[in-house]
Amino acid sequence: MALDSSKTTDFKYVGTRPDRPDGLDKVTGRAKFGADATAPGMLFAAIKRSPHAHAKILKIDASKALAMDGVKAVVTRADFAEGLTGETWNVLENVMAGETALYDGHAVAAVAATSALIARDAMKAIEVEYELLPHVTDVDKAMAADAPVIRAGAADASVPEGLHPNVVRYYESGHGDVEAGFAEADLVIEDHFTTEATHQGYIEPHACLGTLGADGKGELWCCTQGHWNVQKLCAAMLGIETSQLRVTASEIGGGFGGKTTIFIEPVALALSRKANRPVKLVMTRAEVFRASGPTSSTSMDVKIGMKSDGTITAAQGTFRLQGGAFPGGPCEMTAMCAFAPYNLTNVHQVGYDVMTNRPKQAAYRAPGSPMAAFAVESVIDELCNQLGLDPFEVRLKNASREGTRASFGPKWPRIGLVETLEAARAHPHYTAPLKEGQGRGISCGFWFNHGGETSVSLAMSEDGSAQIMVGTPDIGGSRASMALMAAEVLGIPYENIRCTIADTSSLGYNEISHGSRVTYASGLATIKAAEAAVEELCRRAAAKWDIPEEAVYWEDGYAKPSGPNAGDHAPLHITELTADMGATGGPINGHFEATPEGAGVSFATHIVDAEVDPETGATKVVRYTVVQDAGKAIHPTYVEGQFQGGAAQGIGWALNEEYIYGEDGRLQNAGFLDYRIPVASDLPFIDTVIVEVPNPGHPFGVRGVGETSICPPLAAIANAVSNAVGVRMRQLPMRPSRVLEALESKDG
Amino acid sequence: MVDVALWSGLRPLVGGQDSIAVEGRTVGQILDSIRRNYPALAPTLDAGVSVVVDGRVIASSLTEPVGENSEVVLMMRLKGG
Amino acid sequence: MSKTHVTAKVNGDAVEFLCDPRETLLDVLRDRLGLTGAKEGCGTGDCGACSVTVDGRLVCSCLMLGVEAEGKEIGTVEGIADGETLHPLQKKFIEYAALQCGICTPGILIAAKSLLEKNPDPTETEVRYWLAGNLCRCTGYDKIIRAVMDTAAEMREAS
Amino acid sequence: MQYFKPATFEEASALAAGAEGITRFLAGGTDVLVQLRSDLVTPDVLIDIKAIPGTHDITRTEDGGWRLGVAVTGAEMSEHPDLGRDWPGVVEAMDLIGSTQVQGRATPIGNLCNASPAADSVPAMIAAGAVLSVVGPDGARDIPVEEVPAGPGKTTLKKGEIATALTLPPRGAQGGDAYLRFIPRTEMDIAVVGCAINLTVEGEVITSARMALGAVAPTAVVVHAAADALVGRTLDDAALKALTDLAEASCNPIDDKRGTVKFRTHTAGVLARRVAQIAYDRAKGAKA
Repeated sequence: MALDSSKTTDFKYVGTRPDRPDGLDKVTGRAKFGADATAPGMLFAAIKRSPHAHAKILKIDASKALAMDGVKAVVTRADFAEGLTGETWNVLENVMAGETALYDGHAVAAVAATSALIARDAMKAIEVEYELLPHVTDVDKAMAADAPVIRAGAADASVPEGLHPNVVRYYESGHGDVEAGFAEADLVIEDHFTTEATHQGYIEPHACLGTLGADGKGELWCCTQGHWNVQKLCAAMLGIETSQLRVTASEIGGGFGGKTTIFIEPVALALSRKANRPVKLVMTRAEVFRASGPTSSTSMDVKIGMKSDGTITAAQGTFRLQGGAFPGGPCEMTAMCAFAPYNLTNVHQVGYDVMTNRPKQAAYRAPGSPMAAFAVESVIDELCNQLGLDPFEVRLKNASREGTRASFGPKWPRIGLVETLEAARAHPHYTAPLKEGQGRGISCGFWFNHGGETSVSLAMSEDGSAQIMVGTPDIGGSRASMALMAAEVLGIPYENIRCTIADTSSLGYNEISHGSRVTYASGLATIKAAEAAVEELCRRAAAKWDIPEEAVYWEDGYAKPSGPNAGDHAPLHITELTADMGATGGPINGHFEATPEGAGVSFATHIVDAEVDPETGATKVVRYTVVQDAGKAIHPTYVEGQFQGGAAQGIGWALNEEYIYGEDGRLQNAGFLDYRIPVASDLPFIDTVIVEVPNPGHPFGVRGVGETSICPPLAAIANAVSNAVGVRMRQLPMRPSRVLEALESKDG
Repeated sequence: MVDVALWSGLRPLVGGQDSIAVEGRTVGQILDSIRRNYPALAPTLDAGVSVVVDGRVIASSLTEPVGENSEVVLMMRLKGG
Repeated sequence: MSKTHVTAKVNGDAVEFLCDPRETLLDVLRDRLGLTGAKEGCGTGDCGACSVTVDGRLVCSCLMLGVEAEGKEIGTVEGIADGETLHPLQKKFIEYAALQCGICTPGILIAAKSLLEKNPDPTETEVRYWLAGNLCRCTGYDKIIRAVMDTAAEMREAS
Repeated sequence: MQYFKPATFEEASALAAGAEGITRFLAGGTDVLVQLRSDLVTPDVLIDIKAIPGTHDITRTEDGGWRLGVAVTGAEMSEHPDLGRDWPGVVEAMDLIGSTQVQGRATPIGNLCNASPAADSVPAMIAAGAVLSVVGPDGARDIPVEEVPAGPGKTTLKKGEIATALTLPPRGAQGGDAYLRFIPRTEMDIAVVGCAINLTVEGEVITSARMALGAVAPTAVVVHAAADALVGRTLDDAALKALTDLAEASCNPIDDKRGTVKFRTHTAGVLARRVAQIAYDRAKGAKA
């Protein structure tokens, strides 16, 4: 009997807003995050980092550190596996420098001691001799002919000949004939845009507690978005078997992509192996900024042609991303997302991934997409202004729809862009009057979303309650969403289900919580696992009634007989089937393992009002509305939370956040004082509208929602500010001095 | 034979064609055919690609079926935050 | 290096500990007293995740030395519920989904409680400025502000 | 690092005078602990002065001014029922520093002795004519606030000297002060530029004026010429223009991560206008 609970309407539990299962722990301080774990005999570690942007490591002398009371071990690159290749080598090289320190903050050695203070003192006592090398931190300068080469031979086969060795990946796509398209246009605008590197800014610094013995068996506790990935990478770097390392994901204090990779975990394990004691390693905030993974900075050129009726005739974009001292700047994502909202006959996009002497970039919420939207939606806004066209009409006229060809190649399946545009246009925000000094901006945004390897296991208890083990760390309330979906299938109350994030020894492989995949993929797996349990429950009922399995169906927590062979039996409640399950065939479980490939893309449209102080150039966001397609909102409150959080991060990116490097190649603002994320008094309430265009690839229609919300804000705010001051803002962040200069350029 | 559309960065590697015709009933078979018949594309496949089949982005599954008339587009592998 | 003996009260309970003068109150709470509710987000007073009260005054425990706690009454998130009865703010934060990852939540609860004790009827602006030193990266603050405002309203009605 | 908690200023001064290496006094600790944590300054001797009697007191002086103990915090100043009526600019300047949490610990005297060019309370104290009292091996002395900072991170206090209190003069009738700063966010930033003005008026006419700027030079700048520009006049457009020019001309800032020379100079002028208007309105009787 194949059970299929697919539906997109008439839900009992899905779409309600129950309390989250981790709520009580989190409001009482009991929830255990990365730095909250201890172990008997635990040591504390500290990492020695390069103060130089680019330097050959001549000598590391740890003798003074090792001579200190309480110091138990020092590790350098020599304590890690050799012979790694590809991205695993890149990650190790980033975790602990080999021959060369590649950026300010690059780890060169680490020490473990009996207290955090001793570890810090010992770290300072490690002496490193460097030979300084020329450095470059700017993306355009790193591509110039005279730029120092970060690492020769790092470029892959995609890079055309003749480019600087710092250009390590290249992407180009498109269709039609853009030159012919531009020739048809009534107005063509081409502009240059830049954005600065920003950091995910999670409030919890990276933290872990590792134990590894000479027998090659280890335990690791850490805050991560994906502990199977941590397991795989750490095992490789320490030369142990993957399965011998059990990794447990702590509660995670924010990730936003930044905790999809590793920075300190192998170091704690290497120290532990050497000292034969558990080792705790916690980054300071300055280390988080200097040596974890911010997003790329960009340099972009976008050219769009439009007819006077608003039809886009051609679009072309060149996107240069600096990804730090390693390949990986998501230039192809930037290029693919750039024109995704529009149905274009002629489109061409090019991406360059460029290395610089900066920390290895990591994913940040829809990696690469927000910057592209900033450039593209700014040009569209300018075209609308100059042609006197309504920005919604133009976007609707050119919008991607089911069956139109995406800018990156394939035809679109069912998508919800038009629905978000229409809902945004109908929102009272769009027609509310603006005050003097205020401007309004809108923008669309797009993100792909992702499926990925997923395992979920569900176990019934004798009392009819259920436990679900999922392997995707809960970064936005997903335990509640999983429990809601399981409740829907099992027909038991949400409160009767406990969802746990299983460790790597308790469940099969799970890809990282990234790509907005959790509610989609773990949700799908949870539904399938629950369906498997329901099938078994029906089988047990059939056996009790002595009727064929096919004659039993499941409804609202009851097995019920149906069909001609069913006979007349009173429905059996789930508790009646689980109570004696040990005697009727054994424990009742369900599980599901797959790589679901039906992640639906998500589009959003944002509206923002910004107010600019004409004397100082200071910008305040005074009203903000997010409209986004969620496919199906499993827990609408948490969907709203994702919308609001993404918008807030986008506001920071647009206005005040940036990595500031000095001429010496050192990061100048490695703290929350001068890396200015929005504070409570900076923001208005953020209004949300959930649009639901079901994703055919998910049983309940879910689309990932976590990332798309950060795609439109940069452009929407830039458009609002540009409209407020009457000058196009082409550089982010729009710090006050930049806005003031724009105002002066207008007056002068 | 299935037509597989290439992103334009790949076209120089296959003599300027914007798509290539290969055998295969699944994503895996198609990728194998590409690897066999167009070795210049192998490093790209190794670096990671997604295959879009009739608008569905197949990120990693090799067993996804591909029909004779399916629209198949190669795409660089997606990353997420 | 010699350590200093310190006697204090934490959430009403007498505690004593030895600490190095360089250790912060936050280090002491977390590493010596096992109270890990207060979090270290920055160590420099910029994020508020380590907020506690000292003799009723809201402070960052990362900006106070452990030795300075001598004779003081410290209040942490572990002490704001009354047995199994949650503080109204704790209830509202769960109800409003005023937390996502939850790392900033202990500090925000302590700060918000301190606000409502001083000002039972704050405006939205007052709540936002009072909490400006408590960074949250997940929520955009929207649901946090609403939860605090609604708690204030409910506590006013109840009193 | 050695930690001491003396019971008297004399004891504190003797400790400091006899100490080797780096000595720091600990009041609110909001700078000392950040510097310790960031490995900028690790004192060898740390002298906690909060146990000394009277250090938390805010008291009226005999002549009607105010005396603030060395450990008085921003929060205690903001909560005081009368201090802010006399010196709203000083209280607001202090209140702008850091978060609510920081206000619970940070002190204006610490802000002064930390000697950051961008210290918010310092221009306000200068404009108000505040005086710092210190004791040291050579006895007690009073120093006008503007003479305390000697450069970024440096003061004119001698080895063994310790601040004991801050005195604000009597407000007097028809006076008002104000302070504004520019920051990129609404809270939690270091001033890009700060400006304080303290005025007295008779009717509409300004009878005295003191202005100070922060974050535009190595130490807070006293704009002495502000008195020439304003005294004897009403705060009309010409006066505001003169003040703007004066403020801009008084700047000697640097380009750094928080602001450019150009932006700081321009914004000093903008703030001067805005602050003057608030101080003027207050002097004429508007409530703070």
